[in-house]
Amino acid sequence: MKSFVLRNRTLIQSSAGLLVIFVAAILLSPTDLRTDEVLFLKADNLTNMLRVSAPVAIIALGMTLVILTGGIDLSVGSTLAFCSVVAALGLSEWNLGIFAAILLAILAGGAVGLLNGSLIAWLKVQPFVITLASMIGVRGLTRWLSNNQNIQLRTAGEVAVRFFEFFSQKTVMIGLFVLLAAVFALLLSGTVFGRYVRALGDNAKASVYAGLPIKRVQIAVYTLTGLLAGLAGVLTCARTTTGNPNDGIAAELDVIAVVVIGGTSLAGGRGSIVGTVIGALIIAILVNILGLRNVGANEQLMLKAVIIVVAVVMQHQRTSS
Amino acid sequence: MKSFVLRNRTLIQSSAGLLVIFVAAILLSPTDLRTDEVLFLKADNLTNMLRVSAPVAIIALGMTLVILTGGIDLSVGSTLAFCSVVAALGLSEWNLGIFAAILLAILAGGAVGLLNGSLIAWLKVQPFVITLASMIGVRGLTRWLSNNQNIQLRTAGEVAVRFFEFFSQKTVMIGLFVLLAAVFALLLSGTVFGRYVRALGDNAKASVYAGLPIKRVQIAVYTLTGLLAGLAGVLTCARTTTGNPNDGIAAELDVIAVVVIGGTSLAGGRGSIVGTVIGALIIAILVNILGLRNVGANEQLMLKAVIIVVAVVMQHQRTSS
Amino acid sequence: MTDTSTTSEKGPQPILRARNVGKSFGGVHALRDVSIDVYAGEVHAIVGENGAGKSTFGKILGGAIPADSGSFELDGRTVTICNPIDAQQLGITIIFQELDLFPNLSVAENIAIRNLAYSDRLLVNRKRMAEFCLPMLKRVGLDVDPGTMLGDLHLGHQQLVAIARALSMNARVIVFDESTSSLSDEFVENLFQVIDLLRSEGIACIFISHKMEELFRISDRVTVLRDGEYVGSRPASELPQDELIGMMVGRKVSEQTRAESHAAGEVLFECTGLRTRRLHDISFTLHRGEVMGLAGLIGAGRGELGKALFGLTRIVGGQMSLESRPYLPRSPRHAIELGVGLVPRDRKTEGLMMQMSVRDNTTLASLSDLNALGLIRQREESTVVERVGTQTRLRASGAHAEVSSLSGGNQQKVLLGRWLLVEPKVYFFDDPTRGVDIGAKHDIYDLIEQQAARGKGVLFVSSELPELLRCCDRILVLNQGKQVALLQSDATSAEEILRYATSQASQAVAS
Amino acid sequence: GSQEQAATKRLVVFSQCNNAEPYRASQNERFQELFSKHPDIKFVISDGQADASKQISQIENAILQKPDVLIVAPLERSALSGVMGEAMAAGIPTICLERDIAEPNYTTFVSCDNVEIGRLAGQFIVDYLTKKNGAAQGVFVEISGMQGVQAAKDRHDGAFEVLQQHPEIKVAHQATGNWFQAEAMARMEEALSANAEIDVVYAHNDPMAYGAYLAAKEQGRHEEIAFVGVDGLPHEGVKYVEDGILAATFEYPLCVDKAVELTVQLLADKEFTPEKTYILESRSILGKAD
Ligand SMILES: Nc1ncnc2c1ncn2[C@@H]1O[C@H](COP(=O)(O)OP(=O)(O)OP(=O)(O)O)[C@@H](O)[C@H]1O
Ligand SMILES: Nc1ncnc2c1ncn2[C@@H]1O[C@H](COP(=O)(O)OP(=O)(O)OP(=O)(O)O)[C@@H](O)[C@H]1O
Ligand SMILES: [Mg+2]
Ligand SMILES: [Mg+2]
Repeated sequence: MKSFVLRNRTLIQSSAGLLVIFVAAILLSPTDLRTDEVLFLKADNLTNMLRVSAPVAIIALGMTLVILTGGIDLSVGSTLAFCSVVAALGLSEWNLGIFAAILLAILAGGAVGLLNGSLIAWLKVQPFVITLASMIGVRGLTRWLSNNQNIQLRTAGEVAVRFFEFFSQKTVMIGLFVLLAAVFALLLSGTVFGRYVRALGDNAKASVYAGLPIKRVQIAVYTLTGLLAGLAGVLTCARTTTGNPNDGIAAELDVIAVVVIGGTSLAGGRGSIVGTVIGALIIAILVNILGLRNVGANEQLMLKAVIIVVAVVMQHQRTSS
Repeated sequence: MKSFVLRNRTLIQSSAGLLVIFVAAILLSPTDLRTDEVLFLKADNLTNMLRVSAPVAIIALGMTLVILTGGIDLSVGSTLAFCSVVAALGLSEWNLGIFAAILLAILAGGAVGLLNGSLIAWLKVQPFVITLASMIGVRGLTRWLSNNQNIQLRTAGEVAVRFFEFFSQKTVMIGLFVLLAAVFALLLSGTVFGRYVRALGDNAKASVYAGLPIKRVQIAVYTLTGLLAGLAGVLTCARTTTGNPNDGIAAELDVIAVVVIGGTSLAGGRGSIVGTVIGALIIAILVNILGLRNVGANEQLMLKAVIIVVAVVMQHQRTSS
Repeated sequence: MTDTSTTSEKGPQPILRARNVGKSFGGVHALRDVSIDVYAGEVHAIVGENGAGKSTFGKILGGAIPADSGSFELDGRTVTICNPIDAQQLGITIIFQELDLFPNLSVAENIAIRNLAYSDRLLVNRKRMAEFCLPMLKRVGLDVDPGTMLGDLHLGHQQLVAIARALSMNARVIVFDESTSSLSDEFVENLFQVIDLLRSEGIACIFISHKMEELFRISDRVTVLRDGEYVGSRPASELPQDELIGMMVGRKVSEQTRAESHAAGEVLFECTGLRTRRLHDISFTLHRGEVMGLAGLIGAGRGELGKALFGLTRIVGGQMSLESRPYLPRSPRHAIELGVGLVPRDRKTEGLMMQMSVRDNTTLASLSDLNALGLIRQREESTVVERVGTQTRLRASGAHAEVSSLSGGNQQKVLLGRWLLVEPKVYFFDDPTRGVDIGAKHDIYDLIEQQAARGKGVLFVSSELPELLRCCDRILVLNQGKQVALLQSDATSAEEILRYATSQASQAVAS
Repeated sequence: GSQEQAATKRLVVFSQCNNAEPYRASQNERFQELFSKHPDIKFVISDGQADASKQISQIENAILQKPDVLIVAPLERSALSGVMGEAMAAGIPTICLERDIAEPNYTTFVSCDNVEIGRLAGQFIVDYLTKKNGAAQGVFVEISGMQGVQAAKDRHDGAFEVLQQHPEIKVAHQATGNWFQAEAMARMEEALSANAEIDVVYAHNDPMAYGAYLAAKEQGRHEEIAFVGVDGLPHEGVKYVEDGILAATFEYPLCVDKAVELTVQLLADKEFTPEKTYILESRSILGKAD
């Protein structure tokens, strides 16, 4: 028992952090003037909150693996936009069926990830640089592809309507995230691949000496992240009924913040999917309560900065003590 | 001689890369239809090019030190905007003199850097996280301070006019960069402080055992970078005669790209100021020639991505061979 | 901070007294109530099994970690050591088991860096820095340009730089934590001359090592630790080796002689005219069950040979074959698939994932055996890890313990365990007993013999010649990348090997 | 007393798509100024931070609070249609501000039209060139807003609809300033290097037009070039025109006054049905020369 506590200290304290912020949100929440209900706790509000954070949270699952290998992926925001535009074009201009359009969009994300991973693995260039370049390049590609326009689905026919009506449902968006979180948690903790991911981030050179398939692991984590960014793009497209080439600008930073607040070290080797889920919830609650209290946008930014630091400091004192 | 070549291999090959891109720019440059002059080589164009890239290049000098210590500073874009707005407000609303306004603005940048450095040194939180938070928070602060408006200097009286006329001169902007590059090169290669910077990035643990003043070094590099971002903000303000709270969005990535293309390793410990100057020139020429040829904005982004990768791969094969 | 205490009645005053020092990590007591006196001008050896607490004691002295309890007196005054700077200002310096140097700085900068810290100068004067370093380099017998990047030096040479740096600190107490473990004999001898010099200058040297001959050669007094407790201190001259080992281990370890040979007639591995950038014309055959030693000075190319066999360096010429099939590894992964395993020398950088558990590290290279549709068969994994742990006599708080919390020797055992599970046909052990205690050394010898008995071929690199003579059937001597001798180990001697290893004869051919 | 007042206070929520732009900030300011004259109205602004999903979710949150009137400045045509439909279905009178949405899910739409503004600018440029060069001919430079933003595309399309009818007008340089003055200056410098003669610069907002002016002024070429901007905020574009920096700018109306007027009417009279659309004309702000 004691060793369980010790081993899972990071997680237990992360959960404690989540609990604190949850309680704080309840206390700070405005109440419905008429019914006296706590607005934050209303089912509608909670599910709205989860749905709006789903795309970033989904990408964060893959980013956790990337960061665990000691890498980083700055291209996810651009990839999200790219896949959102591909999905929208597929439905509205290329006349693909729902399934084909989604598949194409997600595969497009996977292709960006595959390219990132391959360049990182084969050229041995720092992931920051490769994914910075693809962040820039994919944004250009996306704008070029969309002809600098928002691709509208609302007026694009029945197939498109069925697509966005289905995928923008709360159960679908939240359900997909829950499902993927479970899959990735298993992937990381129960599989050979997961072990390799951690090993690579812990000691890259020793991984070579241990004969691990390093290139394949690297390619896999970036490709997975690309696929997830693609899915996030599809969901965003459905949710907004639009393929917007400027979607997801700076989303990579939100994603990384979620992962880091969840206790994963940017140095690689240390972290967990559960932590990332907790990180996503912390950020989601934070944004939601600031919105409910109608804090000004600029003040929100300042508060967000403070809370990120506080959350990570709490994380840190844990690991160092 | 041979050892000189070996020791300075990175630089020699960086310079070769610069030469290649310089020659390519000449070949690709449009010519003046009447005089047959190569537009790229016209003195006006070259100095324009240098001036445009001065703010990013100036910040890159500090960022080089930060990255050499194994850190990173994501807040420089926000700090640039912050200081630009402070300078503009100082001149147009707080009725400060030129000197006081500039000083205040640069010190404001230094204060952001000091805060970054202190938090990193004392809380021992990863620089990525602290500076991500301050990137967000300072942007909020800047917008709040400016009330989301562009602060105009044009109509702010004679003092303001003298300010921007002086500081937007090519000689001043380029001269400041050259001067600072020399100072920082000396700082890095000739001073005890410079040794500490390298040592810290090379082996942080050993730096502790060697009794190096690690906290002070960390605080110093971030403060210096903040001061430079402040100066860049002042120059941007003078150049545009406006304090724009949305200036410098994503500038941190440009700055980091310059440093990395200049051969400095994001892992810390390896790199040089001369490299950064070369990196800044490579990017400047690239942007300039794409502009002169009037390549479409989206195509520019795609090309930029490719060239960043190519430049860094050339860098890399060097260091690994 | 200072507090004069009464002078003791008789004998010379100890320069440093540690009183009742205690330290625990979580539940593990690394040190309990340890009191040691160290005198000026003595070489004081601290010995004990892996995990006995030697490094912990050294780190506390050097200020790298704080003690939980106990006190220190320097020249009879009570002092506190809270951090490395305290220690240095008191004149205590430690040369760490894990090097704490700066690979991207020059040799001169590495040596002078602490002095830079104390200088109030702003600018660095390269010339003065070189002048400052050269005498120190000379004292440790290292002949390199002070402007060389440290990372370009061999590990053994880096060790000497660390010592040179300690010397430059004008230390009065220097702790050598297994400084000789990465040095070949000539450098060890060199170091001992340096230590002799220090001793004559009245400097106290605390010398931590697992190598018995060295201990008796250099130390004046020996203190034994066992399981974090003080066992006793004795003058080295009055302590027979058997008794010392008994004190360390708490049991008798029979110093076995030459192991039985298992070499069979069948050729397992063959190497003809192998050339790489640094190896020239290496040819040998390794038979099933044969243990072949690789001897040579630092930089002779033994490690390079391992890299060549393991797909880590480009092969320029020659052929290799394994079980009569051509063998040309593209990468370690490929080498393992073909049946060659390499236990790297530097466990910290090349071997272990320090933040991962004993379990994860042990099975890392053989996960394919535990793989069920991508998932790891957890129960089987636990069994396997337990079995290997017993086999290597690993001492750890459990399979979930983080490897970074193990003592150096036990880390080495985890690494060995990993490779025992891989079961290659040919093993390349690069200095597997480095930093391993005397009991564990014999365990490793036994493990190697067991592998040979099972028909494996073993290549065994060591810088300790007695070890090679004890374990190997034949010994291949390398000198500056060339093969200079292939000796039958029962028909040769340490002197002969050394003669080949140091001969300059081959130099003419080299260049 | 005060509690009763609080209970009877009417709630008006304004969902702004992005606060961090001068135009939007001016809208917010004007709203607050006008509503402050109505102490019985609690007026709340929420910020979509230029992210359609965020704006949707903020409107969803607003619906939970059942405001008496909802005003939306939608970020995207298609994205906000659905959620505004939900607001309507919840019985909340909804005013769509300034940008059209894909379906008429609003009580009333106070509109202004970027394509039309582009046309006005295009026509101004044609007239200017005709006057200057005797015919519709000359060298034209465009500095556009951020690629992929609808406003940039509309302002481009409108202008080119007109310009393309005059093939003698040579489009010499098209660059992107991303709405930023500093970037516009850099791009203008390149345009100046590459083109010895320029007659007109059309920028998609006033700061970029001003940036282009500064770049030209430094090379002493600002006299020969006419600078045309868009937005016409009082302390920005309007001033630039007054000071002779810009030849013209075209007001992008804030739409706020009309929206407040309609809100007050809706609150006062449950029976009031506003018209479906109010189109606010863009004002051309022209320099003295014209
Ligand atoms: N950071 C740590 N966390 C937890 N336990 C530790 C830590 N450092 C050392 N220990 C434990 O303290 C004990 C003493 O370790 P120490 O490194 O001092 O042994 P040692 O005598 O130097 O052994 P070796 O000969 O193998 O180097 C060991 O049981 C080790 O597992
Ligand atoms: N003669 C040399 N030329 C170039 N590099 C060398 C030389 N000797 C040692 N090194 C460096 O030291 C590192 C240590 O390598 P390694 O252990 O493989 O050396 P080695 O020659 O095999 O010595 P040993 O026989 O002691 O194992 C090498 O990778 C290389 O960087
Ligand atoms: Mg030890
Ligand atoms: Mg070797």
